Amino acid sequence: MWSPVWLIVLPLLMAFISVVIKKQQYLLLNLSILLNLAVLYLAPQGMVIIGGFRPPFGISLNFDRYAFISLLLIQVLMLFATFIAGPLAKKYGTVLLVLLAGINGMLLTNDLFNLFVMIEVVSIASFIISTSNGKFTHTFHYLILASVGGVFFLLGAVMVYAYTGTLVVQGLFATLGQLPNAISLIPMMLIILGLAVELKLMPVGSWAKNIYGNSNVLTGPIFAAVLAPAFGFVFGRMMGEVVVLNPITGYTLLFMAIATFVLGELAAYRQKDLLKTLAFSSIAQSGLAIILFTLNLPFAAILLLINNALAKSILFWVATGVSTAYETSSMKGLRGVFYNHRILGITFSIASLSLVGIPLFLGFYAKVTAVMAIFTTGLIWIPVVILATAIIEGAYMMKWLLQLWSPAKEGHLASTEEVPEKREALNMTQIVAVCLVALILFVFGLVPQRVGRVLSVASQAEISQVETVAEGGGQ
Amino acid sequence: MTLMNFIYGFLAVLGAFVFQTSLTGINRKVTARLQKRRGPKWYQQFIDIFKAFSKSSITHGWVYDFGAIMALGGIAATVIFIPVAGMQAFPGLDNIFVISYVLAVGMLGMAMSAAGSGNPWASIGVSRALTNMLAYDIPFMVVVFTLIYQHNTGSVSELASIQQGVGILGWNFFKLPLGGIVSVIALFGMLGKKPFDSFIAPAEIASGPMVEYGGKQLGMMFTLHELMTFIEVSLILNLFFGGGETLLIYMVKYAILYTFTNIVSGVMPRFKIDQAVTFFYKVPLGLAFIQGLLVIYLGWGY
Amino acid sequence: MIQFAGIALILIGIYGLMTTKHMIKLIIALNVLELGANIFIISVGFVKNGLAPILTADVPSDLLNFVDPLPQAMVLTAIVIGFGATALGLAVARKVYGKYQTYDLSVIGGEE
Amino acid sequence: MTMIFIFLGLSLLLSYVLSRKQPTLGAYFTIIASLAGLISVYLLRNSVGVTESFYYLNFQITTIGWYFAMILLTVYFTSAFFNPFWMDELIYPAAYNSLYLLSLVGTIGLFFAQDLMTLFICWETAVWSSMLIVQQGKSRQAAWVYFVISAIGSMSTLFAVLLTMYLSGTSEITGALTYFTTAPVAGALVFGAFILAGLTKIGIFPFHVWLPLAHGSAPHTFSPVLSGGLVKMGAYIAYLSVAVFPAYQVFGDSLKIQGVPLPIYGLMILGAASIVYGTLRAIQQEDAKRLLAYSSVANGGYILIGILMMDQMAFAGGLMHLLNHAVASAAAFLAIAAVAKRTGTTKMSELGGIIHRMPITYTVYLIAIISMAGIPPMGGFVSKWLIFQGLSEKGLILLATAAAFGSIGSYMYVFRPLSAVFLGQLAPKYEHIKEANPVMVTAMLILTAMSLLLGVLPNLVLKTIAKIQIELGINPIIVNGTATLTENGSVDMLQVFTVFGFGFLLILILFMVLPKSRRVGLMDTYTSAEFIHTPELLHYGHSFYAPFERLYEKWPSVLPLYKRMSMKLSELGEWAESFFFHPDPNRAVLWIVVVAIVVIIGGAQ
Repeated sequence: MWSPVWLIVLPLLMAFISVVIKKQQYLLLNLSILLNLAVLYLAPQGMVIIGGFRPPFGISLNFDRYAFISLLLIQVLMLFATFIAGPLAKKYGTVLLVLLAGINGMLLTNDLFNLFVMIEVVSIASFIISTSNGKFTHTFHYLILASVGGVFFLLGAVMVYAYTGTLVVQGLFATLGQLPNAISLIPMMLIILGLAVELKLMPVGSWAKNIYGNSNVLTGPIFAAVLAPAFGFVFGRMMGEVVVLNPITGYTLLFMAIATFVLGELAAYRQKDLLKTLAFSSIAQSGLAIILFTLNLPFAAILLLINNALAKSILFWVATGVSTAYETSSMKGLRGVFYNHRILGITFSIASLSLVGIPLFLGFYAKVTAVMAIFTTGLIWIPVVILATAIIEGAYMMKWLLQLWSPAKEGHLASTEEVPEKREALNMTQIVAVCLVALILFVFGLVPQRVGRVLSVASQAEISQVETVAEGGGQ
Repeated sequence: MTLMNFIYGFLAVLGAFVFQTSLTGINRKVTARLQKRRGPKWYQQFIDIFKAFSKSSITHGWVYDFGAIMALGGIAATVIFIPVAGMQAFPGLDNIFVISYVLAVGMLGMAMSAAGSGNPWASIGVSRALTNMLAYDIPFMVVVFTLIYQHNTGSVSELASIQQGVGILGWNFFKLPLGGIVSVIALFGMLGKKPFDSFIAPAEIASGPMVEYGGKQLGMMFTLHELMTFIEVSLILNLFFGGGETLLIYMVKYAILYTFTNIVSGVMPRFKIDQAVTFFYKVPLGLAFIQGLLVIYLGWGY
Repeated sequence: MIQFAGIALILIGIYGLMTTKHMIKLIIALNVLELGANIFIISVGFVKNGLAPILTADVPSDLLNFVDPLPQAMVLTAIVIGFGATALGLAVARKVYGKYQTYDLSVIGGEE
Repeated sequence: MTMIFIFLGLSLLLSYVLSRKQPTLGAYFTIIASLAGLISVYLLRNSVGVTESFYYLNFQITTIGWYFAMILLTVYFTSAFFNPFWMDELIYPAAYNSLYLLSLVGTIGLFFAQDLMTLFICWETAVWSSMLIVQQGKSRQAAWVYFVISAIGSMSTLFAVLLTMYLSGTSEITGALTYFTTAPVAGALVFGAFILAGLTKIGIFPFHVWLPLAHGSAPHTFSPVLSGGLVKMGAYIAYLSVAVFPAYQVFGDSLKIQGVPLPIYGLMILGAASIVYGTLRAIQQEDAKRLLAYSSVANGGYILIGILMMDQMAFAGGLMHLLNHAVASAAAFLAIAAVAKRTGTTKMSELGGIIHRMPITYTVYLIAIISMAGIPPMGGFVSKWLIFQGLSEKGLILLATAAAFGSIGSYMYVFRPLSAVFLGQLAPKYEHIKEANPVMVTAMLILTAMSLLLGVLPNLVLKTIAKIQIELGINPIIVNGTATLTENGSVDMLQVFTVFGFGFLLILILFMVLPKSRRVGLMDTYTSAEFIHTPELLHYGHSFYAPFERLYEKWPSVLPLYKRMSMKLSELGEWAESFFFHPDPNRAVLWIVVVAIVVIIGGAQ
């Protein structure tokens, strides 16, 4: 009865129903998320075989701790995102349901081709959601890139099938590892490239700048806090179960991820627009998560993804809310707005401090775990790069915090007269919701080790491939 | 610390004052002869000081008076610290840094008092005096560091007694000639003798810090100048010319050294204050460094 | 042989995607790319003179040269997805045209 | 000890709540909270060695930690007296009060940290909480520069901390750091990364840029804490990295200069550079707070050199200078703050003659600068004297020269506010100002009394320092009664003070005996026959050392270098954005192809 299949079927079903009864879209959306949460708790963990076909003939779902954690995160954030977006989410109710189904499918599936289908479902849903920004050329850009990425992924999957005769994700690396390097190289490259587009990896993730950078209260959190971690988790699964890296693909991926991280932060550093800053920050952070997955350090990567998802969602809610209310997202226009919105300001500060990795917040635990884990690979220069880049990240986040809090003219004490006239950014219930997420983030920061213990189980579930880039590169 | 110490201390201040003021009077004559004048009587300086003490005076507020008292008090205390021919009112307080920093109390008091008068000329004078101090003190300090390193003591009396007993060649001035030259040049700066007298030169800025003084405050400033001269000359004498085995030798050496600076100063032009800084940081500081490196790394001077 | 046709179409599609700035042409290029990919997939399961993988009475049970059905199933799905993306792309292109009266991205420039 | 943290944590919440109701009330509460902290830490003086854990933070009481904590608490406590009077100038008073206490918790925690992770957590807490306070001052940019420079230090500490924990397998400070006696190469790396944090926080050249900005524009009540207190966190890191971290063993094989290994000597040279640079820049300043900030740069140099020496004299001097500078600098900043409260400015050329209205504030400032310049009989003299003695004993002539330069140069810069703010002509607009409020005066007098006490009876502190030196296994400084003995000289400050008092008394008697002077106005001065009737025109407060400043006014400054670096980073970011994030889908597809080709070509080999 309680099968994880419901996680995919339920939203899809609701989506169809919602086409019929348009008025109840929003209700159906929330209902299905809540039901999903119930399913998540009640469904037994393990492999679920669909339709009686044993893999590799049929499709199976892998509902392990890893999937559980990621699904839980996504459902919770989706719930908050739709709730806070309010009217906008009502308008896109059906699409959001499809998106939810796609994401759940993506995270659950144990079949490479099925994964492709789910990725495409998610992509198409997110194209539609991104149109709510009102910038259609950007959506078009995203559409073209994501479709090309999808084709690449499909080709990669098919080549894997051609060489191995199976599409089952679990343990695929063992079979692929026996193939000669020259053969496994191309499908691996195609799969990674296909995912890289969605992961916003440099240089193929150029769509993210404008989609994130023009986001509204719905798209910002959906893209940054739901889609980004979802694809992050998928990538993690791929790295753990499928992808076999050789020095070339490994170092290319590592190099791309590091370049994304460093140059992304630098690009964020120069932005004078709040949403653009957050856009590049998301790009950079996704680079960091990929560095960790590439080095086969899933635990640190999962921590990072969760911290990012929570922090980014808050940042985007506050940023989009404020910038919509004040009709600008520029540094000048938003100077001192938090004087009017103390609570939003505090949540924004907590989120940004956590994002930067300041102690007493979850981000710090994530950063420490990441660096300590990288030390074990022996690549000491990567922590150096990460920490040096963290200075830049801290620099621009703090610059924004200072600008948003203090209305003062440079060289003068702040006075209340310089504060922009108060406008309503988010209503009371929305603020409460944002605070709840901030509270979750804050509490996680207070009990990092407990969070870590839960997550470490999840990271072990993602079958650990022994081979890492570091060892591969040593040859 | 007994009462005797304090009485000796008082006597030291008194003696230093009498000795140095007489010497100043004599040197006024010497300078006059250099300039083909007859010059005043040898006790003219006493007359000047006591006249000033007896005159009526004005004050510009409490800091003006307090500064003057602090200045003269600090300088008087410094005189007590100075070992003269092995004699000290308070044995063990003659560390060179203590002396040079207690001296600073007096200077600070004077500067405070002068600035407290509200006269901008005085402030300009103070600014120049402090700049001048920064100029001459650094080369001198380098030499002092070298001396302390070499003899492993910072006590002025010990440094003086080390030089005694082996004749004139035992003097640090001959053992460390570069350092000796630097200190004598620095002495000119300390005493405000030409070419380093721009901060008090009457022709420059209306007497500098002293511009606003009259009556007893002026008398105190004169006394201060005499005592300060005594401290500075004694310091160089003790450090580089072997101090004095007896009081008489000390006084003779002292008179020669002081008169020497006076004569040289009599034929010198005047540096602008920034020129003085540049000069001190080019020549004496360079020499002092060379001396220091020679002593520390090559062991010269042992 | 048929594989090379697929790869050639893929390359043509990519070439189109890299060179044209016309939105409709971009979508066409994307379709060419997807077509190439589909042909490539079909070629994976293709067996010369193979039989349909359908069990009927007159097919021996130890049949070896049957065509792999999985890639064909995949292509079906892929076509549907491609169709969806194309439709959405065209709709977006139409919206852009409504706003700027042109399909040429180089004329529109960077939309801020 | 845990109780202290819990108490302070609760009181920061309470002060927030109180301040929301009535800001002044919360501000008064900070005084009480910091006093309670001060007393309770003082009571820990005999429980050295006790370890306690609070959640995942571990603390241990050490003599040095106690010493540092006492310094910090003194500064926090006395500065807190000023808080109530600045509440109406801040736009987030509640945040100010609670962050004030939070940064206090962070710093105290740092000094008592037993393991590296606790150390880092406390460090960062203090940094960001104090940054958010600085932000409420006059300049956002200052707060930002402060954060960025601190972040450079923090991140390098984090690297050092994590690498140490990874290599040594323990996080307990002493155990982890002593591991490097056996691994000198990694040790050198860790040492470099670790000390960098100390350098940035003390404000050693070339990381000093944040001090004048942050100290100069922080709220007046927080500048004393920044300069007297938070800067000392860096000194603690410097201490850890040379005394607990076996720096002299790790660099045992390197080239030695007068017995000091070259890397440590290089750091000392940086200290010397900051003495010289800080002095020269302080002389140039027109704003009293910026001037004092640069003086903190210079004094930081002394502290660094002293601590790095790790010997009997200079080390003791360095540790003592910490306290002396904290007390003196806090007092000086508070005096300037008191003046700013009454006059509304800290620009020296706009002030003058304040002594006639605020004599107590003047006295406080005077004693503070006497100590800061290292003139007896104040505390600053003893510590500088010890450093001089130590340096000349080892023959480190270059460092000694810089130290002498800073010392004599300090006469120049400390005299400037004295002359331009307090002395000289009183402008008519300040005719009616009053002496600082009694609460503020109390705080200032506490610090003044401390300066004097430290100068006359340095043995009180030197005993604690000797204990620290014994724990470290170096020759302790010898204190005999009130006399301080070193290998190459001794001084008895009580005697010096007595003789000084004697001299002062003699002259006072002379002064009293002589005829009484007539009081005249300030404008009644010699003006070379000019007729000047406006006091402002007769006040010399601008470009005080013009001829001297002219000698180096063209020298390059460091801040533009950082600005250029920041600009280069922005440009790199802009390049990345325009190159990889072009809004043209063609280009993105091109990049996909390029990556694919690179991989295929690379894999084909």
